[in-house]
Amino acid sequence: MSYSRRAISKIHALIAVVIIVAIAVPIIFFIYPHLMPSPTPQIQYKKTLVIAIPEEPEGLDIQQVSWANEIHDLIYQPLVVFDENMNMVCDLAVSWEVTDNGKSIIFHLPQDAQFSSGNPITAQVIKDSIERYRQISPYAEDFAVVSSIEIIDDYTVKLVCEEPPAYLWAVLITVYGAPVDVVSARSMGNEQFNVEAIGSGPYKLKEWVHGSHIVLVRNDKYKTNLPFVENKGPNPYIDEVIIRFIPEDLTRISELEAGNVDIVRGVPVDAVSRLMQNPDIKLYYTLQPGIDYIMVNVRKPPLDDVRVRKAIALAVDRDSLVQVLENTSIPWYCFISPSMMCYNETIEEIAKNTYSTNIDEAKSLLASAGWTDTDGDGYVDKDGAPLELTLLVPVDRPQLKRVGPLIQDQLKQIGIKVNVREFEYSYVRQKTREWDFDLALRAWSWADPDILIYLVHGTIANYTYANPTVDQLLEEGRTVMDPVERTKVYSRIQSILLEDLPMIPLFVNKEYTAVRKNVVGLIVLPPYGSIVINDVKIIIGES
Amino acid sequence: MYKSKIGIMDNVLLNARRIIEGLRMMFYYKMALIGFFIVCAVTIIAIAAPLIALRRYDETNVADRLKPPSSEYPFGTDDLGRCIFSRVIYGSRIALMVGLIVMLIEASIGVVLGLIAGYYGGIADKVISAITDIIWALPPLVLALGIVIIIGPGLLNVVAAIAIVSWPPFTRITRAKVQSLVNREFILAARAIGENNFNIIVRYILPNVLSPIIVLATLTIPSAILSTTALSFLGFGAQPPTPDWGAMLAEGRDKMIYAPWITTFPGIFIVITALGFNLLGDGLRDMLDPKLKI
Amino acid sequence: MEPLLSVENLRTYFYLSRGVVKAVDGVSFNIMRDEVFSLVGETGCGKSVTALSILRLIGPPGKIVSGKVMFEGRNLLELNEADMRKIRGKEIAMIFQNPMTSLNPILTVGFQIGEPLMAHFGEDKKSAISKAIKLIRRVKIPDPDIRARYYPHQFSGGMRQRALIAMMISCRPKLLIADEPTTALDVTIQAQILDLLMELKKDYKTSMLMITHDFGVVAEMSDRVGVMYLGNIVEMGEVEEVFENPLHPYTKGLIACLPLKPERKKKLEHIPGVLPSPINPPRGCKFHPRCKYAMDICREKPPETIDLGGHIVACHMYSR
Amino acid sequence: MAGMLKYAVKKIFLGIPAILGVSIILFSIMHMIPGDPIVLIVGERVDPSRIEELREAWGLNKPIYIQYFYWLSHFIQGDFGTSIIHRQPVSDLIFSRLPFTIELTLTSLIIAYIIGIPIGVVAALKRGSWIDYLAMGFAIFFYSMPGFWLGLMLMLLFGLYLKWLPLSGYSGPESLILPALTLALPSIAMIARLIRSEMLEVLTEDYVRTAWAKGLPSRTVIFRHAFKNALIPVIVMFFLQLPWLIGGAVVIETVFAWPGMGRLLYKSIVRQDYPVVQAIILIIAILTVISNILGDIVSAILDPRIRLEEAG
Amino acid sequence: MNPLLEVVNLKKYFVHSRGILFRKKIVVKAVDGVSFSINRGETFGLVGESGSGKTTVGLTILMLYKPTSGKVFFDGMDITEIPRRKMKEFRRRVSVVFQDPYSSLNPRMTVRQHLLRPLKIHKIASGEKADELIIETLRKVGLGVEHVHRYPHQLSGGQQQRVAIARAIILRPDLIILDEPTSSLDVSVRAQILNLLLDLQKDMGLTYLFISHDLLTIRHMSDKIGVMYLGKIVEIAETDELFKNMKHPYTATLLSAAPIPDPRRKSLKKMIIRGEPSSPINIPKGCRFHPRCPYAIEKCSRKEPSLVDIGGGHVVACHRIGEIDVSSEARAVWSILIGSRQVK
Repeated sequence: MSYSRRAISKIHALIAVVIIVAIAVPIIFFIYPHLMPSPTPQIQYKKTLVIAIPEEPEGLDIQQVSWANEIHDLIYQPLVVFDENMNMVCDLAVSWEVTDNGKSIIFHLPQDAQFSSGNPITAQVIKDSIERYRQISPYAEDFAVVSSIEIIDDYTVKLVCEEPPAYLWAVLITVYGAPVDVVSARSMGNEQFNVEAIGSGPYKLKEWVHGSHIVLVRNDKYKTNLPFVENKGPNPYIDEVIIRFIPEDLTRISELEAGNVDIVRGVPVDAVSRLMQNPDIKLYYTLQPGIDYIMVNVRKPPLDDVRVRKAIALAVDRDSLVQVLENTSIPWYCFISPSMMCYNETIEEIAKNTYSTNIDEAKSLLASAGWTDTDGDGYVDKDGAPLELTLLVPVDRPQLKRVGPLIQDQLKQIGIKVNVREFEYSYVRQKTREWDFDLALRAWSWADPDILIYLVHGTIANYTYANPTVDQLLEEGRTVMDPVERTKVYSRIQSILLEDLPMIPLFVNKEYTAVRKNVVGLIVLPPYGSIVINDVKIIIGES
Repeated sequence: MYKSKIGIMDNVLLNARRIIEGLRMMFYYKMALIGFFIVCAVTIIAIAAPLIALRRYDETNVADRLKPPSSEYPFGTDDLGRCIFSRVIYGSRIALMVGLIVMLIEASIGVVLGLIAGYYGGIADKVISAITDIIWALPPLVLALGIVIIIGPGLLNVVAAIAIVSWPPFTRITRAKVQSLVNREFILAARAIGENNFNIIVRYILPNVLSPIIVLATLTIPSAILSTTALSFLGFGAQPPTPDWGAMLAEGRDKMIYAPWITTFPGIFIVITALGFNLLGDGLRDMLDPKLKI
Repeated sequence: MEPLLSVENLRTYFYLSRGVVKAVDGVSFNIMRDEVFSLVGETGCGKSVTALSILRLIGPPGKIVSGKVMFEGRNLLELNEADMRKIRGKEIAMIFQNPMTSLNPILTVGFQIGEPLMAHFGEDKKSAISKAIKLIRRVKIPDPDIRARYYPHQFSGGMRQRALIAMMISCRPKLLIADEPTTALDVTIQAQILDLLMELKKDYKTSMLMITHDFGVVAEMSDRVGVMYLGNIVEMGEVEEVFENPLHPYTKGLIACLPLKPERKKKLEHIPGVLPSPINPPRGCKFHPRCKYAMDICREKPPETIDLGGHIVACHMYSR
Repeated sequence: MAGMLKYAVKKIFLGIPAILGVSIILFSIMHMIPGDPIVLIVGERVDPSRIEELREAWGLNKPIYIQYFYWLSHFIQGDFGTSIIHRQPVSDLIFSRLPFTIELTLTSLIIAYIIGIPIGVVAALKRGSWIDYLAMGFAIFFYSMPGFWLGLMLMLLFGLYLKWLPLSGYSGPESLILPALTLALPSIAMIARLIRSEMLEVLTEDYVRTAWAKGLPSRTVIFRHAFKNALIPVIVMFFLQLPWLIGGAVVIETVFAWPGMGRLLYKSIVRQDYPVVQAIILIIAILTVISNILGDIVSAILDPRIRLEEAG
Repeated sequence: MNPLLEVVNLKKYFVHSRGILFRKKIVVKAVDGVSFSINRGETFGLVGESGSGKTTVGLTILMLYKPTSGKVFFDGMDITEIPRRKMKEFRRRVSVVFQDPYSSLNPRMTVRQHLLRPLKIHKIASGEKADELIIETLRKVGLGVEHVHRYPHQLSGGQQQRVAIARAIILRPDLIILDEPTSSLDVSVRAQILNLLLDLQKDMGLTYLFISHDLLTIRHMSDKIGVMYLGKIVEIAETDELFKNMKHPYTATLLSAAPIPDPRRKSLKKMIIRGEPSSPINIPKGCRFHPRCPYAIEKCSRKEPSLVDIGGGHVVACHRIGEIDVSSEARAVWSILIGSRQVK
């Protein structure tokens, strides 16, 4: 306005100053300390190990959660574990033996073992711990085979089973089988114990900032019998372990690259090649103890026709899929991966020969099932209806989410129209459980082939596939203790499944752990990539 | 509609003059003009997408994956070897469709409720206002997420979910405007000549509340586009291989460092499109009702 | 005698997107000391814009294009903003039409009345408010001590107008511009306010510029009157003279069309036609399309102002 | 002030039906989501019979309305129930995150107001000038940007490349800057828009013209007479926005690994953790009622018209 | 002869809840017992200041507000309780013209649409016939075909008011309620509209209820005048009788206070009454006018006077009729006015 122009320009100046101050002051205020050679960095490197994981754990009580993660690995100590070559070795236990024709397992405990709370670990505790698991864990059935637990003496416990518990080992070597401080759990109550769980692992809970991080401190009462670690007691080099929950992949990796995090779990596919080139970073990987696969609704036409299923298996170009996954996976054709027990290389060879990509054969299989492209629209049809399938894709499984559209495009080449529908993984599983699907991308991670009983057993699994022979073999597999014989059983199952194709294997993922170079002595154990930090030291000053 | 013979030319001239006047106003408000041109450009791209695009938007080519921009692939390729340029071009259709459908649903729910609440007042007003307040108080993104989970994924469902949770501004604006109108003399006059409530709402009130609604509707389009982007980020966006910009941005974000072109181009298109509609909306508000509080 | 305020050939234009509105298009008049001068005219004739132009309160898109506003020997249009600010409220004060909206709703009435004192005499808040209380008493608002602490919405329309008057006379201005001071008020209140204004005028020896469309107000209040039509003064003179002996056809028409005939329900005289658009005013005399005496020259040439012994008229009928 | 208190209590009581409504609607919506939280959370190797056992153990096999009343009666007693996924008290999950959420929300709102208000005021005073265009254009630019993209770019720029600020998580006040800024930048446009239109309106008010005519300095006119009046609705808006932002920061919280409630709410919806979702939404609804009351009280304090209406 | 319109003890109270924090009910007694009647072909003037309730009377007669109590008889039927079907008939026969012509027209409708709506609603005409009727009506109010497709903002104030009048007469009503039809118009236009209204009344035999705050305009237009103060009528009389022989102090005040466009008025003393009208929320006890009345005695604050017929249909509500002579002063003003000079 004419009568106030000068005044307004003064106001402008004022307002401009306000804006500049509003932006600059916080920046200067907060940045200034960073510009100075500050002697107190926020995260201490020497004695504190920082691990970034994608999601916050549901809880800390291994007997209540449905997914175990790194934190449980550090808090709990299984009786026995697999070493790097998947041989069973002692962790908490001093030794073990199998008796009664394989129907009983006896564990010998060290005499001075304690939980981090100071409560002793005795045979009674082991028994109570397993009993508690059978009461409250979602996986209570894991110990169903155990008919009774006998306390032989204070430091000897015997698990008596109805039949040889071949698949029980798979539980015992994980943290799920680790003893929990039942005495404390009882006095705290289950809810509280889930927040402040006590185990006998190398670290114990100090603080849990919900949604942000968990701080673990060294458990001074820790002792182990692991043969492959040098340090059998508390690690004097790492006082604290901070486990941060960083859901966004890019953020997590950036934190590692920026040096704010020492170890990253759940390395996204896209970051692998980049991290390999980073001289400050080391990558470890373990092979997924399981496979990523397409689950097929074998009860729903036209997928009830095995020819259609085979055509799909033949049309999928696993090499392309893996290429798209930056070669962080291995193309896979059979149902048991190398990091699982009872893996049989021959079956994989046969499967690979049978189901290597072959578009022509796939098309002829479709044609023999009556599906041909009569109207020239690029899609095959039968009785005037095009072959149209819905593919459920889990959004929270990065590998599967990424290959979804590619599989869609590959199936298009043999004339199958695929509609991709993306859901959370748990929802995909629910849909498949309700038989409300055509094709679904799924995956599992479990080292024992007994997992198949939950996927293809006609009554237990409750999926669409049911084959009495397979059911019988699956039940037999549970009881065969001899590894060679057991492998034979599962090889037979695989052969049948390869014929019936209720699942179409796609690939096995390499599961990466990215670690900064100055973190030395880290051991990443198969099959689940659990981290052992007994010997870890973080050297600062080294580039 | 029957038009009086006398004065038809007059009428035509009159309307032509109004349109010219509108465009001239637009030139006067430079922001609106910029917005208008951007919106026109995006619309043209959307209509002519098959002519502009170089490939099918869902064509994968694993051999050519993650190629940086080149003459063959002007915007590069993504991790499945799809041409980002073609996807971005087709994406303009998705973006416009999302914006328009959300806007239409929101406007129809919001305006109807607003008209009822504002015109009838009393209990109808209280109930509608309470519902509006409640819905508006809840975090819209999270609510939309819940609805998407119920009705299942897919672009149309996403669109519906966004619309269902974000109509309250329409109701509020309409209601406030209607309330300022109901006791105006021309409404009284209409009642005095015997107009019924329906006709009063439709013929007398609605045309007069239109200008803030148009402004709000224009501003709704970019926010709808941005909301789908946010849902894509959370993993509930358009289903592949739909070339939705938000989904492209969300899926490519892990490669922002070493393959930035995957996200840059869809991102730029989102920003430009949203900016265009926002500028247009803001400009329209300046033209139609500078004191409008949206 | 030297006039207190002399407006010479003032032009204020509004630059709209549709075109230029020449709201004030060459207006000249004088206001003597202790005189009440009225500008009267219908909506859109530019009388308010003239008043606002004197105080330079025209915001964009309006602009004072040319002319002079001489006040005590100084041309207000050439003063810088700071000097102009010293004139506003202190030397020349202005009361606006709508008392309901002319007071800031979130400040107390006492404070607002005291504000000019703070701005012009550097008084502190306390003494300004205590003086404000006196002023409130002066404009005959009961309980001034309490009312000073009231907010505008607690006042009735008449009281607000009194408060505005108090505010505007607080610095004892030499000229008070009253822009339709009573239009928004009821008849009985209007009489009170006009009465108050006249009383204050006498007490403070203030000159007044009265802007109104109401011939009644003009007749009651003013010494001299100027009649405006579309940005021009068409007739100006002593009130009695203009009322008894209107010269310009427009003035004649306005006075004749008042419903004051002895016989009721008879047709009134009226000025035919409608006010032309201010963007495209008629060529020549702007009144000619509605004038029953229009001659050819009226269509061609704008009339000169003719001084007939203090009675000034702008009409070709009186040109020699 | 006693009156205010009385009013606040009354208003909260009046808010109860609305809050109940929200909770009932929400409870039904949550149960309309196809699927079963237990099936959703447990892994692959679980026996179907075990699912039934758990459902019964966790009280999920009862009719919805019984579940609802059970939940409600506990909620009223301050027991928010147990999270289905986390098997922990919901109150622990929420109240450990609430401070972070409020910190982030408040900071971003304050930043947005500090930057947005001057921009809006300048734009209004200089309406139609290049400053107006520039200021509003700048504000609208950020408003037009997908939030997570902006956040990731800020994070990469200031955290990874320049190393000026912490990338993510919470490690002291400086880690607040990036998420708060990401949340604030788009809001600036909203606030600038609002204050601009308020200023435009106030500047044309008669009392502003009166203030000019009094010969007050421009500073006084613009601040005391125009800006103060324009600010009232903007400040009231502040309180109305507060609850809205609390649950609305899911995306930003995810990007910056911020330990706020948005992320928890999101996860809980996706995984159908009814007790958590219910509790968070109810808290937001209660916060809404409270901030509405605060907004009313503040507007009464700022605006004598409302204040005196209530008193008289 | 039955009067065309008869209003009996009409009351209209508005109940508002005020306050954001503490809601309280406030009763505004806008019309508090008003009775009058209008004969066919006659103009009844209702005069009063703002807040006197005169507009509310008009809108309540139109049944745009539901009366709180009282009766309104139109052509013998009680319209406060007529069925919907009859209501439509009533709407056809009674129409209204408001004060502000711009706000009484829908900004988004053309002149033609404004005039077509009543024809459509009452199924009077459509198509070409309707257009003929529209043009004929427009001619009657002094507008031409060139205005048919204009929007209100493209018309001047006077033209807008002509459109409003055209809308009011297109159904050939019996009664038109004119609510300050000229007070927002400029002087030169006001005369045009008043002339038009007089012409139409003569041509179409219309009955007017003319509401205004301007005694001079209302005198010019009306046959009979009612003066309202705070929701009640204080005086009713034939126009000439009222102006010659006004009895109520308020009526006299109104005339005396009005600015008279004649410099000679300066010499006469004005009757300026103190104070401002009380609010219709808080109506004073006794005579509503007593706090401002220069003639008030103790009784006035106690007892509310009722309307008394002092002969010839002249009714006044004042305790001091006969004791005081308010009209001497008014007559002086009046003589100046009526002796209006001739314009040369």
